[in-house]
Amino acid sequence: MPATIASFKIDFYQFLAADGRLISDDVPPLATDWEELQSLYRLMVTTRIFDKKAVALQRTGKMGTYASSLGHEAAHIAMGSAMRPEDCYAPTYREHGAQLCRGVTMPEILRYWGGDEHGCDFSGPRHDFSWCIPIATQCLHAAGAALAFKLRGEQRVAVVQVGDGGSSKGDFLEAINAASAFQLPLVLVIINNQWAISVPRSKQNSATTLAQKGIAGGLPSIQVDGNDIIACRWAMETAIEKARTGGGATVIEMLTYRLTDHTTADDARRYRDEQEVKNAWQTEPVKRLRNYLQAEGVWNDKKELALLEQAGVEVAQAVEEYLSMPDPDVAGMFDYMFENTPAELEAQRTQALKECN
Amino acid sequence: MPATIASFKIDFYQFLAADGRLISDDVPPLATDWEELQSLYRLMVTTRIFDKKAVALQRTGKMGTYASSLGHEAAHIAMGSAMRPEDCYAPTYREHGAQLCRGVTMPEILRYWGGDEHGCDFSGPRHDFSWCIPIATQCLHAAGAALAFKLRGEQRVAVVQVGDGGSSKGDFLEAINAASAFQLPLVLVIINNQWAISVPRSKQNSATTLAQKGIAGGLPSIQVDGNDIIACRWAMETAIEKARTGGGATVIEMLTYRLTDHTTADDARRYRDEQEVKNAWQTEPVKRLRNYLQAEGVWNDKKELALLEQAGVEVAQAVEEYLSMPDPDVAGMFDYMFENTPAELEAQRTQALKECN
Amino acid sequence: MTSVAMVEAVSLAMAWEMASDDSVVVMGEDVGVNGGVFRATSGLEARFGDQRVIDTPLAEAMIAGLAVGMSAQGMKPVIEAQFMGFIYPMVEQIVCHASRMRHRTRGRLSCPMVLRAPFGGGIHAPELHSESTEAIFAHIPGLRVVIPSSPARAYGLLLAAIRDPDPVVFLEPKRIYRLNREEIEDNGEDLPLDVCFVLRDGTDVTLVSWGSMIKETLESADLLATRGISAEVIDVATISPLDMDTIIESVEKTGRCIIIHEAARMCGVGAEIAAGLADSAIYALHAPVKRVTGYDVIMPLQKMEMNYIPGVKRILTAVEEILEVS
Amino acid sequence: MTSVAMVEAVSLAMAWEMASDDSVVVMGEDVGVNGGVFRATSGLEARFGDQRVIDTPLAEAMIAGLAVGMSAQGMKPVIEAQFMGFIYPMVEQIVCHASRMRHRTRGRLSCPMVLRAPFGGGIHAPELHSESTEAIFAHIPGLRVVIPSSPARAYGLLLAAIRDPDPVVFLEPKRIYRLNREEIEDNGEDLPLDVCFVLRDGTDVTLVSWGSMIKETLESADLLATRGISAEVIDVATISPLDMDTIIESVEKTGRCIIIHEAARMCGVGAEIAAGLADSAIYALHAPVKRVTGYDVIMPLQKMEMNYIPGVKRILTAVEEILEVS
Ligand SMILES: Cc1ncc(C[n+]2csc(CCOP(=O)(O)OP(=O)(O)O)c2C)c(N)n1
Ligand SMILES: Cc1ncc(C[n+]2csc(CCOP(=O)(O)OP(=O)(O)O)c2C)c(N)n1
Ligand SMILES: [Mg+2]
Ligand SMILES: [Mg+2]
Repeated sequence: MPATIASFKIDFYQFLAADGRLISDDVPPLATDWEELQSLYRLMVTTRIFDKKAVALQRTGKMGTYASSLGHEAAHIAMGSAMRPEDCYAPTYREHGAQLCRGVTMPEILRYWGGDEHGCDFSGPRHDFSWCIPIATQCLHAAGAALAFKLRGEQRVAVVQVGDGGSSKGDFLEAINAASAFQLPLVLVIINNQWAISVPRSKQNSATTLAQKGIAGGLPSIQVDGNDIIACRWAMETAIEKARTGGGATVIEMLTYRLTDHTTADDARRYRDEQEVKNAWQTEPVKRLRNYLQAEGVWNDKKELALLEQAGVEVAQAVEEYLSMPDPDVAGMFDYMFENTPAELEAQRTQALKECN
Repeated sequence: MPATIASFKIDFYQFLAADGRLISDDVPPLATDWEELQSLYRLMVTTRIFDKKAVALQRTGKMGTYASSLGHEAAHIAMGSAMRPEDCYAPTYREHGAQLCRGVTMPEILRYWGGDEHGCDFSGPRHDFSWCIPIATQCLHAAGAALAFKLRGEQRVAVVQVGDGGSSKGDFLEAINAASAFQLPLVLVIINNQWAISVPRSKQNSATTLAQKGIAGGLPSIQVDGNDIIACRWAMETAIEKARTGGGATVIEMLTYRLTDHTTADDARRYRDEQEVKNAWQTEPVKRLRNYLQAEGVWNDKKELALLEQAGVEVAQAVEEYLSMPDPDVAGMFDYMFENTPAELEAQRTQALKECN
Repeated sequence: MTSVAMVEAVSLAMAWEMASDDSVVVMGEDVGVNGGVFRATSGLEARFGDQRVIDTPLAEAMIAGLAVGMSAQGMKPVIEAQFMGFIYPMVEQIVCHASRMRHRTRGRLSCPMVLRAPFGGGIHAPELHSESTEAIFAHIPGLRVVIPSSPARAYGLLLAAIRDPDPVVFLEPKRIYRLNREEIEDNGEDLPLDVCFVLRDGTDVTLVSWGSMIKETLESADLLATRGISAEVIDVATISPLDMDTIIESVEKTGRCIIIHEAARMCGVGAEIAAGLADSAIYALHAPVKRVTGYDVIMPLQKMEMNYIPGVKRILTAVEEILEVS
Repeated sequence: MTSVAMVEAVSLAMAWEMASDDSVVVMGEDVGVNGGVFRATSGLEARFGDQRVIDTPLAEAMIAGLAVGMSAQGMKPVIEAQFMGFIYPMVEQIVCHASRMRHRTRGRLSCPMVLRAPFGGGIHAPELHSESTEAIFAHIPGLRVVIPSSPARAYGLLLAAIRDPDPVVFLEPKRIYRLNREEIEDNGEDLPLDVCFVLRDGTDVTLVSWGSMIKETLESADLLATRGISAEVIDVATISPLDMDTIIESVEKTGRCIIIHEAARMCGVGAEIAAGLADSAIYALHAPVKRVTGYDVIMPLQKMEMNYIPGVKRILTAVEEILEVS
């Protein structure tokens, strides 16, 4: 007769149904904070317009490979908007909306993906990490930031996300373990958009949820509807507050869907069903929030038109600014390698300036 | 109102109390299989005698650094004895008892730890992995072996263990994930002996159990008293049978205690309390089984004396054989690098034979 | 004869060997239905099924560790790192196990596996998608490191790599994946894993290179020819073991050598070649051995990458320099 | 002045810098109460507490990743890989992040961290406890690689490494951790991170080495002196950036050079030095540049390791060879 010595569960949180109606009356205050919700909606729409333009820039040869955030707006905006400036964010390559919330500018984002490191020297919080390309490695940077905050006694929180694919990589699991070992002020978000390039969620593992990976470290772990901004934001706020007040880390799995190709270098038709994508459009986050706000009388077509126009102008200006930015110069290859450039590298720099002119 | 979408629990299994009495009547058949239990007891005692001798050989300069298995006999013998020869075992550096069960000989073990790779060319199943030094990496080898068995349709199982320390490393967690993704015929054992050199279990993370790491992959995961050979063996048999018949992988945490230094290069008095060690001797596995067998009238002092003598002779002969083994030769540095030695390496070999004579 | 680009030659080699050896399996991220992000495994899943062409979870250490385990148990996994920039989580398994399994067990177990990775710059990819760190693997005893520079060599060398009883790191210069097509016979014939290819005979200077830089090296040789300078061009191809004999023989003839590679210079493979000459061809050398390489900096993002990758101009400057001084 | 062994000098340097800079923390497996498996962090936890000297879970990638995160946020972590053989899980974080944080962010963030690891053979340790793979890190742009060979140099170089605003890989040759004691002044004075040390002046041949091999190199120089051969001995110490100028200057004087290191030869750091000479000192060289190194094999277990590590005999043979031919 065994003794049960530990039990766990994964709860799923959703407030807004796919059609934009509230599922029950038991909702967080945000559900009726119309100012805040409108502001989040504006960010989501602006992000989507920016995203579309970025893809177009790539298609017309004006930018490099770009990972669209289409469909992830609720998750990303919830993350970006729930943090304080002094908190620390470790993004990957897709969370443009979250970065816009943080104060990174559109031209900076375009500049980076246009192939110029200067985009990383951004106006978002100067301590935020920049885009992380090697999957899941950012989880440990966030954990390290959280450990630094804890050791210094600062009331700051680190936030990081990883994809469904990335959740398979050891780094993510080591970050969970570190959070558990050091009781870190950290929020680990799994953005489960069902695909890791061509590999479906089901191939990452056969577990019911990805959230349950947090149980490995004994961390509170939940799943939320990642297309429901109210659920995402509520989960983020709760976890961040908990982390800030010494309660340790939380794992949040946000269920969403990648509505387009993995990046502009990908062609998703090769490996996934058009019907699946069509179905996913039925539950996407932007329309859902709009439906809710319109049903509540808070939003209307006029506001929508104004927003689209305003965002359009903003994006257009950003593109213009981006396109008029100077190209990086050869010296930049050398000048940021070390604070004190070694003599041999200095010599290579001189040679390069000669060779590359 | 959240919906609970997944629940998990960790059960703890123990049949033999520390004093050697059965905790309840609900026991597996092994609990009354006197032949088998005596055979396991003999293996445990022999392992302990061998182990003591190995430490002595190191202390007298006749062998290199050696990791004692003192206190782990139930866990190790349960693992080693539950497998079939055609199964595949991936040991680390401490499971001498398990390897003896598998047919690796004492002189081979001594030869390896004496600093001669020839010890790895052992008589245990020729497909078994040899000692693995980089912590947790062996977990993926076992997973790979299990995947090979599955792809070839063979009814074979891979067994691997990791320590409480090693369970923090990404490889272990990736092995759990791989087992989950590929439904592997694999048994992952965590031998939690409370210490990773000087680092106590509590510093690895703050979770209640290490077994719950298996939940990350949705694997059935249990904890057993690792000093109770009946519980360990039952858990191993059940998991191996399940794996063999297509049921996938299991995680088993065996709770035991490292009764001596980490290795002969370590001095545990520097970092842990003598009292803790003393207490641990109260629950150690060999005496526990002996008490049980004696209480049941199956074992007695005469048998014990005979066993001690027989094991002593066996170990003494093994030591003699080990000490008379030829030293490795210089050519061996080169001859096992590639099946087809490249010309340049052949040249280095020639040079070395000249230089090292 | 079929006319193929290098990336297709890579697929053909895998397909051939999978058809003739049941123990060969292809594993990696997106290698299945998607056929790999560069299409290098295109069609393999359709032909051999998802038990032979396996999409793995996203975890490179896991992929490498599984391959070590599988190869030690009699299979021949051909694993892919999607880009060389993501090969680093594999390093522990490759360095601590794949390269030493045979040695450790005195031949009882071995790891006949291939680790393929597209590498190098020039395709306008994001960060960490363009590096060349072959030197890391070349320094590890027990590994073979192979880099093809044409469709035919990719085909023959990859076949040899899969057949080789020891682990091979097979690096594919993605800048020339589709650069030009070559007629090859898809007949399963492999190439040796320990000899350089002399691509062009010459008498005045030896140009040693490999991978994508063979393109600029051959172009340089053409331009030098128009100036009456006869350059011998060697494609190292098998970085490790390194066939120094062929290089030394050439330098004994020409008396001059330029080594060209895309990787950073410091402790790059070019250093090994120059060191080999400093040891074994010192009296034949009429001029300094120059290396034309990437700078010792982080591979820059796309706007700057072609300033990092050595071009024909840099090669010619180096040749002029050593012709002048001597 | 205190008389210390190298491993004690390492502790002293850490203690000094921890006392003068609050942002310095020491992290690793067993670095706390146990003081490290070699006692290199002995006493630090007692003095600075467990918030400054942190025993981590057993996960090297985690340790490196935490250090990247912490250092980017203003701390100065000094992390330990317990043995260099266990450094490989750190490679991804070091190569993909630590070395490039400054470059990537155009100086907005940086990683002033130190990665310490005991390395090399000769202490009868188990498998993977005795390797020397400094070349891997030397090849990575953006890293400094430092290897001390005496207590005083360990003290001064480690202080400099911790103070340096960029990541430093600091490798400690454990064979000489306690070889001999040296009087040092524990005054916080650091040494430059970019110059070689000329340990002995000579005119006939330049012996270049670093780390534990300095021992055999100096012994060889002594023996050569008894035969009337004057050897200059250079301790490279700062492997990257490499101070070729000092080496070239020496070789311009002696005309002959032998490079001695414990690591495997193929693509070892010795190759870079020989290549530098083949480029910049070719006309000064009267003889081939020889490398006396570990063989290109897996570092053998203890019974064979002293046959792998180059000894005085191999060094002398090489010197004789190049004195004869020239
Ligand atoms: C370590 C590493 N391996 C492989 C890649 C190549 N790669 C880029 S994105 C990606 C899929 C990521 O999927 P997921 O984690 O689900 O995130 P998503 O792209 O869906 O947001 C892969 C394999 C990488 N960037 N880093
Ligand atoms: C990757 C790696 N890191 C560090 C070490 C050094 N080391 C050897 S044993 C050990 C502790 C292991 O503890 P645990 O996993 O609990 O196993 P135990 O020794 O207690 O059986 C350490 C840190 C190693 N062998 N491999
Ligand atoms: Mg995804
Ligand atoms: Mg332990």
